[in-house]
Amino acid sequence: MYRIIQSVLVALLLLAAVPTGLRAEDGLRDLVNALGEAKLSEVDEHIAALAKTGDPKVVPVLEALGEGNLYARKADGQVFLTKESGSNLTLTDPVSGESAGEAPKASLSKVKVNNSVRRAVRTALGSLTLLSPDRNARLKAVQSVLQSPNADALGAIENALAAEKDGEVRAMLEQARATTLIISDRPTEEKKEAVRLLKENGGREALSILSSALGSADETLKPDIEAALASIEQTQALWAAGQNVWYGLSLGSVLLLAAIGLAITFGVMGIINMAHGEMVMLGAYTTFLVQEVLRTSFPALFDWSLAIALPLAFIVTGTVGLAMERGVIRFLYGRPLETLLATWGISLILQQSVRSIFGPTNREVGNPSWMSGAFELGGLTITWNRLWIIVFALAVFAGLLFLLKKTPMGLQMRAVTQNRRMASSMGIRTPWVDALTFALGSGIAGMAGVALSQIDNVSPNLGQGYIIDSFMVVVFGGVGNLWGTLVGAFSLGILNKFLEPYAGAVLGKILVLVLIILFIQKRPRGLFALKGRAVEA
Amino acid sequence: MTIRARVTGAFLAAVLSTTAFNGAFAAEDTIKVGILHSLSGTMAISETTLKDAMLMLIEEQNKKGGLLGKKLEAVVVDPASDWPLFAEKARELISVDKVSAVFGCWTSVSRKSVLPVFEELNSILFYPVQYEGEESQRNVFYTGAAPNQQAIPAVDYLMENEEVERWVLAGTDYVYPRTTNKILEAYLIAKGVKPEDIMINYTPFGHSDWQTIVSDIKKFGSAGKKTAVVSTINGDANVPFYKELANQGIKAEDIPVVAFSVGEEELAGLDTGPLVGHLAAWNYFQSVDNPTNAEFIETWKAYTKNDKRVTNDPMEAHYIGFNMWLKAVEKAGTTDTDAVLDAMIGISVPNLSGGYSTMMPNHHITKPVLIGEIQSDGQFETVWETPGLVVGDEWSDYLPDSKDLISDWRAPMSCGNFNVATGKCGGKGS
Amino acid sequence: MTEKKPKSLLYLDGVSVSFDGFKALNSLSFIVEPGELRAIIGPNGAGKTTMMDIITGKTRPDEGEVFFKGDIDLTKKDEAEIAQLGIGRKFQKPTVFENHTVWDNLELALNRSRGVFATLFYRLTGEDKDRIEEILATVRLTARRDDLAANLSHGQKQWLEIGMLLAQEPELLLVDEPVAGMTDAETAETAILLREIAKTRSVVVVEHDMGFVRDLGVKVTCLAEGSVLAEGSIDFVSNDPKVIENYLGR
Amino acid sequence: MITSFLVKSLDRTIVIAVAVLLALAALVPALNLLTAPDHPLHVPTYLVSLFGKYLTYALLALALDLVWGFCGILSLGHAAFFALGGYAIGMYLMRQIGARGSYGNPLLPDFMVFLNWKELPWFWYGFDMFWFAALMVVVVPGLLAFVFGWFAFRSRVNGVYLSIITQAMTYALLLAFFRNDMGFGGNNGLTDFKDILGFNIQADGTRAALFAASALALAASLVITSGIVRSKFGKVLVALRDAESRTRFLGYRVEHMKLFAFTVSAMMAGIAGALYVPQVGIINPGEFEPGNSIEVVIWTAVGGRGTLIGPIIGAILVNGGKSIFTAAFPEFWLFALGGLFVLVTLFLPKGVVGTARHYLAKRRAFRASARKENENGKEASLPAAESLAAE
Repeated sequence: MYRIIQSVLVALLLLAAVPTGLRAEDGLRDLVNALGEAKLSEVDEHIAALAKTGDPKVVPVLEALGEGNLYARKADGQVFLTKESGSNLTLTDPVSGESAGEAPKASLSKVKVNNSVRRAVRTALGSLTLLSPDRNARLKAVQSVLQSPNADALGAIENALAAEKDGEVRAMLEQARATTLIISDRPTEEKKEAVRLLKENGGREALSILSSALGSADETLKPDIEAALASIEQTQALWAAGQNVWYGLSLGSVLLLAAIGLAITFGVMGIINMAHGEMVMLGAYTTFLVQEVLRTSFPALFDWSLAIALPLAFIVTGTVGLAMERGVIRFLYGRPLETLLATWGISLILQQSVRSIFGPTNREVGNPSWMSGAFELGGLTITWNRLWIIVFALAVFAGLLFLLKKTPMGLQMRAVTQNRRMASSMGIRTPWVDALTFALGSGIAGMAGVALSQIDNVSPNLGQGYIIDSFMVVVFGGVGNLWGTLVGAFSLGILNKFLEPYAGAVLGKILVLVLIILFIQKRPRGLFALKGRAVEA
Repeated sequence: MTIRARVTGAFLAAVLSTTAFNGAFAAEDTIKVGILHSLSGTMAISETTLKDAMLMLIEEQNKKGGLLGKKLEAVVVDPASDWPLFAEKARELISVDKVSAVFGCWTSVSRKSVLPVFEELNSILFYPVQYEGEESQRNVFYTGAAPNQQAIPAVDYLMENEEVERWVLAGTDYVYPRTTNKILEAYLIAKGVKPEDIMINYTPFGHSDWQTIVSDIKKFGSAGKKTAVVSTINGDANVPFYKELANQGIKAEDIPVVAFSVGEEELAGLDTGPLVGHLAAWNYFQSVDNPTNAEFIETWKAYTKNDKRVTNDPMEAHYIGFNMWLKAVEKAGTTDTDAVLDAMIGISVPNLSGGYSTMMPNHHITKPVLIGEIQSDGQFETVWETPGLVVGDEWSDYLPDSKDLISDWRAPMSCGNFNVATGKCGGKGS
Repeated sequence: MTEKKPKSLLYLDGVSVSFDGFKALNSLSFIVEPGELRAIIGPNGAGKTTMMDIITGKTRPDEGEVFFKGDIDLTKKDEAEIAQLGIGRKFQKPTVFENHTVWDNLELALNRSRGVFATLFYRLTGEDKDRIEEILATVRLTARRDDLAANLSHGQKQWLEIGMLLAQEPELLLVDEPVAGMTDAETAETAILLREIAKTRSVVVVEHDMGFVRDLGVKVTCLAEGSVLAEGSIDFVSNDPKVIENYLGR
Repeated sequence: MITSFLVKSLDRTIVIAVAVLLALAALVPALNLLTAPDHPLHVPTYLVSLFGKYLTYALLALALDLVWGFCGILSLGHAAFFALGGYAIGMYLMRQIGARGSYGNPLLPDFMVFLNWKELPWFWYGFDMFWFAALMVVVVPGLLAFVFGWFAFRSRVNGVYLSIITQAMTYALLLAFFRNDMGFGGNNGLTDFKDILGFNIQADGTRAALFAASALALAASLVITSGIVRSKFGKVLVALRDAESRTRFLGYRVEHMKLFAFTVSAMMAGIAGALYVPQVGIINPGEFEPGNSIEVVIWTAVGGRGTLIGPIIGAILVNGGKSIFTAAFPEFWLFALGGLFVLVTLFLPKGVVGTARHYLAKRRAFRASARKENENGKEASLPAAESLAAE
């Protein structure tokens, strides 16, 4: 999306550039070429000089600079906009905008950028595109002005404000004006007004700008700023509690995903499945493979990679689970502790297989665009990937619940786990049901792996990190009870996140473990234990 | 009973026969080199590459005719990320396989675990990873960076070029981050940074839920002063950390993160698009442009038959260490430990960043320090470089108890922890 | 309740307990006199086993009083304490220690000090030996004394369990369906055995087998839906219309 | 009383095992120290410390067998007791370094000096005395097991719930010991030991002595465990393992029985850890790793749970295999190890020793029944029962 806007914008600007005189062009070319010779520390000044020309042709040059696509020809010091094409670079003349052919990489040298250059580019671009005819470009411009406020830009902002019609952009411009005004040399009265505006809008950026202004503010302004700071901090503190709940929910959803497959294989079937984590890992590697294929063959489908990976992961890990059940576990029913040993052995084999096939290092699994970034909800920062993972975890849970409670397959599964002999004598093919149940649990673990690949390492060790937590969740919630797993996961998640700010990440985790141990003393069969006369033999 | 006795007997026989089996090899005329890197367990992720790098170096050397007219032979074992097993395997390499030198270890704890073994059996270890310093041992050569070859230049860079005034020191809770952060804290305070402008945070190994900490960093960074994060977060936890940074929208232009444990290998598991501009400090980057490095990268890609394999700093450290050892053995004319230990000091070999590295009397080497910014292709671009070479400083000048210590393994001092204030050698005779 | 507490061996009054909303016992009152042999009948789910659970401390009642020997409050004690007080219990399903020999099963059950160190340094005395031999003879298992309990037949396991209860020397014996799965001959012999046992102690038998109950010829209590439906001789109870409707008639 | 306890503990198997251990304790050090390195019977120091390590593992597995094999408590946290014993002796060894550390600080261990600790934490006091450290080796794991068990057994936490909370316990300890603020050296743990009771810890003589001590400790523990499981108390343990509520209704305080066994087992694990640390030269939080505890379970299972001798053999077999495979097939040894676990559970559910015994008992039963037929069907008790009941 952004790319499209950008190219439209460039085209528009190039059209607008046609009538400008040739002499200006020469000056511009010199300025651009100067970038190629400048040292890193001098680039900032050149950018400022370029921005001062106000020439719209500067925009693509600066953008290319910021993205590291500006190269100087070694032979004559000419600077070009470039685009990768194989081992060559396609050159575009920065002033005329015309193609300048291709050149091998070795004949060009990159115009170096670092963070401060990128910052300067952002500031310059911000004030240059404030008057752009494209609404989204203006919005982006205001945002970058807000991110790196600069007193020099105040004039440009006020000009833009005068011309702006769009409500949202206007509101942001107002805030940008207030932000820049505070650090400018305008009279105190105007500043007071700006402080008031910032106080109303609140937010982290306001906090940042106000506290930096506090040092240089004069005596009459100081109390205003301090009051504003106090009020913003207060609301921030309130939001922080909400943020904690969100983090807790998010951690809980990760725990739920990791544990839900185990709730089937361990909770329902009673198999102490130490290879559960490896099923999660296999799911994550499936995602990696899917993305790898898409990246090389169908790059356009990349955003669909997770949707494609989900059923595949289910099938892959379900099949592995099926093979495990038929090959090993079915001989061990009624000996739960021995399943622990066998599955531990299997987990070692699976880990080492993955290590041999894919190598021991992390594999890159990208976030599709709809899972990248964050949005603000009031004072909450909500990242898309976490949000989708919560949604996904709940969907998996609901689906599983439906499968178990409402379908004939689920009925058979429950029948077999409750009374194998009775079920068998009623004509249910118990071995088949066992195998399918185990495959289902494994398949769900694989789907969890697809989601977890979005936030964690994809490495052979992935599963190890989740296995203990998963067992804790299932046991804490109550073995054999899906709702217990749900409540267990979310309460452990939230508890952990509320302890973390006070006790730190490590102590917080220790405390949670100790609380689980104590809780089991109170309720030896977990949160949602099945009560009843359950006569012991 | 009889069966039991038979089983035990068979087992003893098995152990002895492997011993004999290994012994048989020693009869052939090769020089053995031990490779002690985890190939399984949590550290396999980092160490396996180093094993491959060593095998490649040894193969290349054999193509050039070996050493002292003999072929080199690599002995690979798997200490499985299990620290006591490191000690056992080190002992096995030295006393059973009779290797002439060992290249190995990654974590500090694995090094600490094998130290007594190398000391007792008098052999040589090359340790290729950046570490916390505070150690200098007669039988160990430290080819990775000491804190002053990585952390301090990085902080200097941020202070001067990015005008950072507020610092988050985030690390995994173990000795390397702890020590490095102690040193940095002392250094920053000496440079006039106020204690309230330093936030220190530790997380457990493999920490994967970074939401709270990243938002704390954001909060800490909104106090109106330029803020930077100095990360000593350990390998595994980095991927979720950077993913969270990217998603919460912390850009390098606003709050740059400089890392000491993130190299090309770690970035290979990440989409670096949103991370452009975050920094790392190393003594080598794959992107360094010079003929030696180009040749090295080419050989590596050919050896691994993988065009996408990356190189990294610890590999370079092994490259330097291995070449130094070759030169020292040639100079000494023997692989005898004492002779090689003497010959090592002062040996100078080309490094991959376009200069020469020299083994100093403190068993640390000279290195350039490079600061690189992450690029969207998973590589680093050098944005700053120390003007000259930096000598590894094993005993930090910024820790009160270690500032008086020096180390010099040349005769007559031959001491790893000489106290200049008391004029005594600390742990000598142990 | 006009009866005075001190007289009775076991005294339950107004005992109620419910599981997840289901009332297993509903204000149950019940008295056993010293030396009495009592049979309890009732349909499935009448609360027979739950009543035993409450007497032996396995389940705590929601409300009500349970006293042993007049003034010992059983609701405050756990299984082991209650067993040491002299209440023995036989389960519905024969429960013996299958990995121990018949002899060891009885040795474990013997009424001796049961502390950690007492058992650790326990030595089999002549007296204990005689006692075990005696019980073995009583339950007709002398020939199989060195066999693993796992290898006994179903009926033999039932008897071994009764033997273990004898070794325990309880004052009150609770027996849950002792003849389930037994042959007729075994059933008759079991009735004789129980009557013999009841000479020296109180016994409460829960049983479905009406023939067996008739053989015992003792006072019968019929439970239904968690409370007492009728009490008296077998003929009296089996002619009670409520009992017929609830239990026998079906 | 005690003598009868001990006499009862010695059956043929145990006598042989103890004799083997005693012989090893004398012979291995002798062959290591008194023969020349090129002598055909020379035992290299490398093997002495390797086997010394195996013996401590065997002791740990034996400790687990007491609670798992005989009492049915599957502890997934036994490595924690082992590690605590190790830390106790490690702290003593640290204090023995004294002023010989890098910084020459007479009181503080090196890792505290460079992290700017100013004084010794209170819990380090006393560890400069060997008797105190030796006491702590059993007291700390014993106390932890006692407190943990007291709560858990009283609340009747059973089966897999108990297993999981023991795992939570060792995991919590792992995280706690990783914290540098705890004052146990964080991830690096305690290393760089110099001497023990005044003897250089790296000297061949010390290593041989530690080997002998490990063999003796194992022999003694074997006698004690055997005594426990053969006493009436042991019979109660098996009884409660198989039918817990039956045992309760017989009047036994099941929680006290379990608590005693669990605590004794933890103390034995602590002793194993204390012998392990000086032989490997390091103790660090990695020993608390939940995976380690699972491995102990596997050694026990491979050897045969509930057989006393089995866990010892299992520990030596699996670890010996690990030592050989990690050197012989560094890339593929995990396949071998994983495969071994699967195969053992599938085909040797009673473990090596259990299966062998089962087979022997069957053969004897067959012979006996053949004899019985020869003697024209006189009543004879099943010999199989005797040998099985002996466990």
